[in-house]
Amino acid sequence: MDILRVSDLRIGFTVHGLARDVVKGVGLRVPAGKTVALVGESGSGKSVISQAIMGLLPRAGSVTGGEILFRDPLAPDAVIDIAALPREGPGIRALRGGRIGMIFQEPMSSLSPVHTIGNQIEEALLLHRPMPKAQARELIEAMLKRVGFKNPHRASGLYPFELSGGLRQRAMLAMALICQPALLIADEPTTALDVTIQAQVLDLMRDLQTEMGMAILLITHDLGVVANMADEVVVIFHGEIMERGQVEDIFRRPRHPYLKALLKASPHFDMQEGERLVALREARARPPAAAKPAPAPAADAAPLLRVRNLHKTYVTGSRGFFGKGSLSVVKAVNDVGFDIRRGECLGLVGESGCGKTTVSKIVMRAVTADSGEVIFDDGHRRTDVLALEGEALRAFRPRVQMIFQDPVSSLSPRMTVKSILREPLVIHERGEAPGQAERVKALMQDVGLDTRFLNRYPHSFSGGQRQRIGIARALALDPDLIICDEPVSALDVSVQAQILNLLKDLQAERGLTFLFISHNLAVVNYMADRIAVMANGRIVELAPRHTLFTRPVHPYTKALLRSVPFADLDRKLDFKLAAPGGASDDSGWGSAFKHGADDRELTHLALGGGHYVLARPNADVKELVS
Amino acid sequence: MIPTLLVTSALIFTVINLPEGDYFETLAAEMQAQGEKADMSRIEFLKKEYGFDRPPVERYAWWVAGLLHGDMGYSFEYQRPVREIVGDRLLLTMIVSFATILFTWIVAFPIGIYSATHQYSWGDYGLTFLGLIGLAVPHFLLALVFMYFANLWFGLSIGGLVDPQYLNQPISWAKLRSVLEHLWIPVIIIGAGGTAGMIRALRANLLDELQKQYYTTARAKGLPPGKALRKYPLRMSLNFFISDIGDILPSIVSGAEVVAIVLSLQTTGPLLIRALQSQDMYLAGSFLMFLSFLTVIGVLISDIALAILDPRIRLQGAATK
Amino acid sequence: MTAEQERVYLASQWQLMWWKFRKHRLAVISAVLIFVIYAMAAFAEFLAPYHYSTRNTDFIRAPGQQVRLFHEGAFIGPFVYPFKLHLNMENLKREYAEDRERPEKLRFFCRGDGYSFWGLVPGNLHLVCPPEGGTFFWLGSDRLGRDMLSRILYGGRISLSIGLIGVSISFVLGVIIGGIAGYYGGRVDLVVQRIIEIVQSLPHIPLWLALASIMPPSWSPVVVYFGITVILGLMDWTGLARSVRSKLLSLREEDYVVAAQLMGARPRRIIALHLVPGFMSHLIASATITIPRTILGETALSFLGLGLRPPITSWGVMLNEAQNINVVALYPWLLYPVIPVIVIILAFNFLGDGLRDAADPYR
Amino acid sequence: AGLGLPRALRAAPEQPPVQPSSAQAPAAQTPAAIDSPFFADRVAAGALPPVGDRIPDVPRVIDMASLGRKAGRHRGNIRLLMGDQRDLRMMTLYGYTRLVVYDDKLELVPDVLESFNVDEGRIFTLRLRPGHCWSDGSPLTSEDFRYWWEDVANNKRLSPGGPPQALFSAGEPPVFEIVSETEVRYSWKAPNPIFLPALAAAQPTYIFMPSQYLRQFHERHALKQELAAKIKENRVRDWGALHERNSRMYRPENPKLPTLEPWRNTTPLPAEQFVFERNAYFHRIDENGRQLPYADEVTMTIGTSALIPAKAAAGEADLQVRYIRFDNYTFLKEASKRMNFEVKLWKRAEGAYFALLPNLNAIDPVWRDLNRDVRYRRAISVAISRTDVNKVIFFGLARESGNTALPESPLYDPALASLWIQHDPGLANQLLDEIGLTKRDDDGVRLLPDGRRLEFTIETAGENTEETDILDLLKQNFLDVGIKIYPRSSQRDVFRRRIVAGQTIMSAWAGMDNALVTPEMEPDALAPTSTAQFQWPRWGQFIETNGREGERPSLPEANELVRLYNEWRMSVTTAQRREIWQKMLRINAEQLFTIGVINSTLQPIVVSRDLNNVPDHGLYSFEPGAFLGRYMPDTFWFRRKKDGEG
Ligand SMILES: Nc1ncnc2c1ncn2[C@@H]1O[C@H](COP(=O)(O)OP(=O)(O)OP(=O)(O)O)[C@@H](O)[C@H]1O
Ligand SMILES: Nc1ncnc2c1ncn2[C@@H]1O[C@H](COP(=O)(O)OP(=O)(O)OP(=O)(O)O)[C@@H](O)[C@H]1O
Ligand SMILES: [Mg+2]
Ligand SMILES: [Mg+2]
Repeated sequence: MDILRVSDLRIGFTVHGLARDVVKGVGLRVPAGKTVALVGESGSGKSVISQAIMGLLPRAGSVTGGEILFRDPLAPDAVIDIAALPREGPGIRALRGGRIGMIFQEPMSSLSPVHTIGNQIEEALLLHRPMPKAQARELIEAMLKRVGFKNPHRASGLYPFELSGGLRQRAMLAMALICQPALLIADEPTTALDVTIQAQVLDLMRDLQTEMGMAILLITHDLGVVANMADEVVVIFHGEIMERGQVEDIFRRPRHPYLKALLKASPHFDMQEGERLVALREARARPPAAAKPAPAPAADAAPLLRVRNLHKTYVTGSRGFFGKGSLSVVKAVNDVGFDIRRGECLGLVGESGCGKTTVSKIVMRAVTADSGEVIFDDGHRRTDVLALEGEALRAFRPRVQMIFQDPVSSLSPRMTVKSILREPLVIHERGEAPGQAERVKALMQDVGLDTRFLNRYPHSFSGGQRQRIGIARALALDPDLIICDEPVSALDVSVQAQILNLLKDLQAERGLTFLFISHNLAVVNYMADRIAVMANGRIVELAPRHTLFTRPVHPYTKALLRSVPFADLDRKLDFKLAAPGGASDDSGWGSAFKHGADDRELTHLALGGGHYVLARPNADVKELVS
Repeated sequence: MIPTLLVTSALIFTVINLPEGDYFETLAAEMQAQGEKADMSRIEFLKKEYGFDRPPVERYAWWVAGLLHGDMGYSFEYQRPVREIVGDRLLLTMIVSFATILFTWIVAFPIGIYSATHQYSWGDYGLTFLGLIGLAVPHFLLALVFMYFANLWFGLSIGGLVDPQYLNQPISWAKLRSVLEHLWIPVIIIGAGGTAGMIRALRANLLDELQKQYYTTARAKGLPPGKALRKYPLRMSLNFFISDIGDILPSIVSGAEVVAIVLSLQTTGPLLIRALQSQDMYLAGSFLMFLSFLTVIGVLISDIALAILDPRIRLQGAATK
Repeated sequence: MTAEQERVYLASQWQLMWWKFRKHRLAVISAVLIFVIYAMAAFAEFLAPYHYSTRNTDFIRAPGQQVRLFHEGAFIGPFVYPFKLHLNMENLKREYAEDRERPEKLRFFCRGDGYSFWGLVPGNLHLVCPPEGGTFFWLGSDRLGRDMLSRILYGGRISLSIGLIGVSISFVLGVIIGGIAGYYGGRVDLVVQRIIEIVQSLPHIPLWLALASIMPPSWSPVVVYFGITVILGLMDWTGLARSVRSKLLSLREEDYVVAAQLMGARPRRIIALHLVPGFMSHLIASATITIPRTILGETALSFLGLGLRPPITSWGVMLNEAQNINVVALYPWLLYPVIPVIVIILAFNFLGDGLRDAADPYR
Repeated sequence: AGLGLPRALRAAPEQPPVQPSSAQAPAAQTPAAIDSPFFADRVAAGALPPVGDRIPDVPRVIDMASLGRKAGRHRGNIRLLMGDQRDLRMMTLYGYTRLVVYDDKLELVPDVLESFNVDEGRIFTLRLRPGHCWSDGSPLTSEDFRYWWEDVANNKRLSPGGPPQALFSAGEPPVFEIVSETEVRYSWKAPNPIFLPALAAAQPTYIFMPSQYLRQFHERHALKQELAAKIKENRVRDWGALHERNSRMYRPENPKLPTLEPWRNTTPLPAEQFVFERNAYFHRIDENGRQLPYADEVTMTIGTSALIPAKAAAGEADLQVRYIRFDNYTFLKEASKRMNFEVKLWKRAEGAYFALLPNLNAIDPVWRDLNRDVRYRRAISVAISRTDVNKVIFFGLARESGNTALPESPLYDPALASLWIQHDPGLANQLLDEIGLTKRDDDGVRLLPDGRRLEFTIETAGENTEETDILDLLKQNFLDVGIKIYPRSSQRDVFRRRIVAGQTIMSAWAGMDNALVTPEMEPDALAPTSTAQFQWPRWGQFIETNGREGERPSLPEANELVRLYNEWRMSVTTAQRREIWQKMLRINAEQLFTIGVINSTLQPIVVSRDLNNVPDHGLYSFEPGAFLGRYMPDTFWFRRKKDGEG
């Protein structure tokens, strides 16, 4: 029985009075108890389809044809055409949340900033399953626990802005799952999650599916996830279905060129040194905007960025206004230190919520560290970044740029893309107006966006498109160092390949340096020279890329590597491997990596070849490695 | 807070004393306008009696010292301690002001929400139009027209808040009833302008918030639009409204001065204006200080409310920076 | 790509807004109306049949004279019937009756009361003039026999200019000060808050009274009024500042603000380009509701013996003169200035709506 | 008719004391007193003595018939509307109970006094009515006079400036004697013609106080401890303030203060409505023996003055003159068709309802010299079209006249009233040319000798729109003779201050407050005598302060006026006084120190149709006669019961 059957769905948008078809006659079905993966290029209309199913199309959009038939397993005889229901009528409302759950693509901005997540989840629960509050509370905490919150009780009292990107996504998940809908639409549900949590969450979805026969429409870019989760796959390109079939058929016998390209474009661990990803399109080769004298500094020269002993704690908790309530202290960053050499790409991976964003924001001077030192040294001058003030800080800004994890909220909603991209140029008075316009166009092309989109506002873009705008903006000023916080999480593999190649080219051309934060280990593997692994606010292991992947030492790193889903039907992942509460739960770690009774601080032990691991100072190195 | 109040008190004192002359001169001028003769020696005598022969700084110190002890000074005109005079009118003033505020809210909120959710419907236009008329006609004129016709058609007594027979009675149920019967005119008149303003502001803010993703999320949970709206966008758009609370508190006490004069309401507003015009300076000054005290409190309350409303404000500093 | 598309894709943000605005019919009409009203005020000398201070003591408190086209069924062009005055000595009322016998034709583009256009160019050309030897009080006359229409036309000049200066001042101040407090937060906010508290608790009425008494009497009423509006503007920003501040306090936590900071944008730029636009709807709404307040603000001021005084004319002054039970009961045409006030307020509000929508990215 | 001089003042020393005049029946025929049912309960309960014991042995009998009124009955409540708490004093005016009063013929007759004697214009013997009581029942005796003279007027704390001016003659206070319990005598070395008028004034000089009541507040009489307790309780500084506060007879703010007026206040401050109740011990009765006042109560409701016409039109007042202006007439008249009241038109009795006052003490020398030039003042006067003003503002019902005595006054001289009031721009131009102001600028405005334009601000106190309207009318008149004026109004005290400081060149104000003058009245308004005279404030100040402040008058005519005034102060006979008055009036009319525009304007008065005895025509002025007081509201009575009354 198909729970959802979409046929010949057409959706159009009107922007500046120009109508445009975004979804052009899409048909798909979701059978009961099965998972259907919807994959496709960024901007191809996946989210729009899911919004249409929920009856939540944005104002500018409307269903121009086709039908969306929903058959509730509880009432299998009634078939409802969602497309024909009145927009805010009781009919559609009964479905939303209760029968059809939805996880929005951008978890970071989909939650109300002024309500605690507990409150927001509870609302959804009580709306569809009335029950006493206490019981609801329990259910919610149980659910929070299942999506990977370590301390569900505390978490339910937190506001979204107190959560890291991944935690927010998990809260969204909890909200969508709590009502146990018949159909779950998950739009990129795990982009912000590290692989161990991802495994855990996917496992949870699977469990619920088997428990209740829930059907899942899974929208994702991660072919690994597809391979591990989906029963059927639908491939969409530019609003049209390219291919559709059982997961076996799709992976083993791709027919459509796009699909083939897609499969090729995804980075994997078996890539050769220097091998290039095959993007569908390549970013236009272009001359560097500002030719830089790039005398490659000697390898032993001072690192471009030197970070030492960073500490940052947050005080959160369900606070009463006058300071009552349970306060808790989160050590978001705990004694973090690393170097990034000029022209190098340092990967930073780690559990979601372990403090990666915080570290990068400290380096960017967007967050004040409690203590620590950040030295930026371009070979000419040493800058103590944390001590910069006023005009000096402003002058320093363009040298380090950041790609934000949340592409929605980092773009001014009331500026057109053109203004957004031009802004850094205007601020730093780079060139005249026509020159700036040219540069803006070039940037758009670099990130694979149509220059015709320049006049649109951020909200009218797809998740991946927005992310690319963020990337383009970071590139605009030709910085020395770019901190990429999940730069490609919302991109399908083909566009991802294009972007990654672009970044690599830039690195090669101009000695650009990256701090590359990602949950996608394959991507990190492709990009990074060295990789730092973070857990619980600390760097637990740091090693050259190859070393790390071949000879991981720290149990957390090992768990991480174990949890990577491969886009290979033969290497299916055992979701149960991920420890409950995440692999960062040190109870499962060897004693050498934990605080012992002797109260001695853990230190970074050098294992040689630039390989460090966080362990007890007296631990035996050999033992660790073996 | 204390420094603020000190600065304010100094400013108020200066402002009140800015016009040349003093109560006694005004008194003399007024008597003369009446054809009466002012006995200058008597006026000199009174001046001395109330310390007007001493430098203003000294009087200021005196006054502030009194205030600190809760002594609001003495009214020349009423020949009674300020506290008693104001106290007498306070209750009535607060009734009027509360009623006005309630009226404003009760009318403005539903209409504002309606206008925002039904943007450009006939209802939106019609209500906007009505509200703006309330804004466009000067208060007194509205008052006069209202009163004239209320009297012509319904035989209501012109102006005033109670039937004359209750004027000097202590507050009683009957009196309260009479107050309620008369309340609607001033309430509508005073409320008209504010209501229109609030409707417009609420509508504008709501229109913005309705676009936010979190509202979509709420709807995706299956919340009925009304409920979703109240819980999410409305709360966010209340920001402007909450930050105005600082104004509400003092205005509850002072009433709408000018309208009150026109309608001859026995509220504190006319008292204040009268005191200012006749330079009855302790009455005016102390009452004004009372108002600024309330402003300060109001601002505090509004800050607290803002912080409750929006955790980002509450947790600022601690959280991100 | 069609030409139309091409045009859209190349347009600037302002152009886009303009196109959007143009589609808002009511707003466009309002804008035109506002323009027309301003133009009328600007050319009051020419448009008004009389000079605003011309008195006709034989026609005191005359009701409006209808402009007619047909006399006894025959079309003879725009004309009026002259008034016959009857003094009712019983209740001391001037009663006017139309003399249906003698149609008096209006004159157009004619020489009439002399004026000095904008106080600069002397002239006497009028669009309409009263009939030769007759009167033309289309909207009636006031207690000194002055033409209401002319006074309304002239009155708009002050109401629509000086009053708005106050709004602009308080607006600019409110946004800037509130913006700074909201953006910086912390100690700056604390200081600004205290200043706001002080200014806010400085009562307006005594200040007005005080000002009235210290303004040198040799100043012309216009200058005095101008001074008062400016000072009012300087006092009146606190409410707006507080709402701007509180809104910015939450907005500044958004990532896009951080992003702008990381780009090295100066606070001024961030406030103006990133934060304030997010607050535009509220600003526009509060601007459009402040305008009527300032136009009418005079009436409150005059009540306290401040504000404009005759012979200077403004809508507020006229309404102030009409605030009188006699007028309400007997001479309702003296209330006509309410109409332009309502019209201009509605127009400003609908214009505001249009602007809001034009700036709204979601529409 | 019958404008005879008050007999008292014609009196030779030997003549019998002045007895109540025409309006009063001979004392011998005093009818038996009739009490108001209002007190029936209290009398029955023994809380009040019967009316016969309450009125004086010789009450003042008002003969309604001879006044052209009807005797009435006790009943009702007269509702008044007022704009301000200070209007409480209106009740003291409307009550108009004084030792001596002006009667309907402007003669001074005894009222509270049974009779009085004047010898040589300097010895005054006042006789009280035996058995006359204050409203609390305590007797009114010569002790009350003594208390005032010794314990109040001559007490340093209570009267730091000494006794009031009216008690000085040639700079000397009187000798005060108690002749008997009901008789007191004041004697001066020189004549004191202002003494009796001061006692009869609308705002009288009180020379007695309810001593029995006030003693408790007086340092000399009260027990120290009790006094201290009272001071504390009332939160006043000392006993002086306490006494002062409790002893205001003019403004009946203190309900406990005994009074002699027809109604006594029962409501303490502050209140929105003051209820006055009949004075049980009032000393007047009608010819039938009914104790006055007829109306048992008066309620005074305080509200916004601007609303009073509207409220009156809604029938909320039974008797309303105050705050009703001429331009409300039409509205009220129309309303009276629906409501139970009528509107009468009385006449106002100022010398000029509107006058221009050139400031002879302006600091700008050029303007000052111009203002002092009589030709200039005359030019101003004849430039004005008074007919226009009358027609436009007053329906032609007022009188175009200079600022001088009204026809109703025995001193009226039609020639003076019409001197220099013709509208004659030619003459005005001629006069101005004569002065030498011949040069004009392009606008036709004349130029001053120093080249400035002959343009100036005429300031008003912004009391009403009529002032501005009149000025607006005058503006054109003046422009016709090459003078440009700017009307400007400011607040009353600012206005006053600027004039005194000489910053104002010309002001607009009313003319003589009292134009119903008799020779017995002080001609102070006609000569520089006070700072409050806006045509010569500094000269007035000079005279007022005996040369300590201000400037010595420098115009011969002004000095002549001062001289005449001083002569009047020493005069003994009416004939002398009349002659002085006439001279002063003439000088004023010729010199135009104040340029009157219009007088005898009409004053609407709203009277309930049920209220009897309110004259159809009357003169409305503060002085003489205390607005309504001279028409004795205590004789007004209600024809029938009002709704809602028991
Ligand atoms: N509100 C909107 N107004 C106009 N165009 C829109 C709007 N929302 C989406 N679009 C356009 O519709 C197309 C499909 O968007 P959609 O969000 O469905 O893409 P997607 O497949 O989810 O991509 P991604 O993987 O990047 O999230 C995009 O080209 C986008 O620009
Ligand atoms: N403003 C804040 N107030 C309180 N706690 C915060 C705040 N921001 C972050 N945290 C907490 O700090 C920790 C680290 O957050 P951070 O955003 O650096 O994680 P992250 O490594 O970027 O995770 P993710 O990969 O999920 O984005 C989290 O536990 C988060 O809850
Ligand atoms: Mg999407
Ligand atoms: Mg993060």
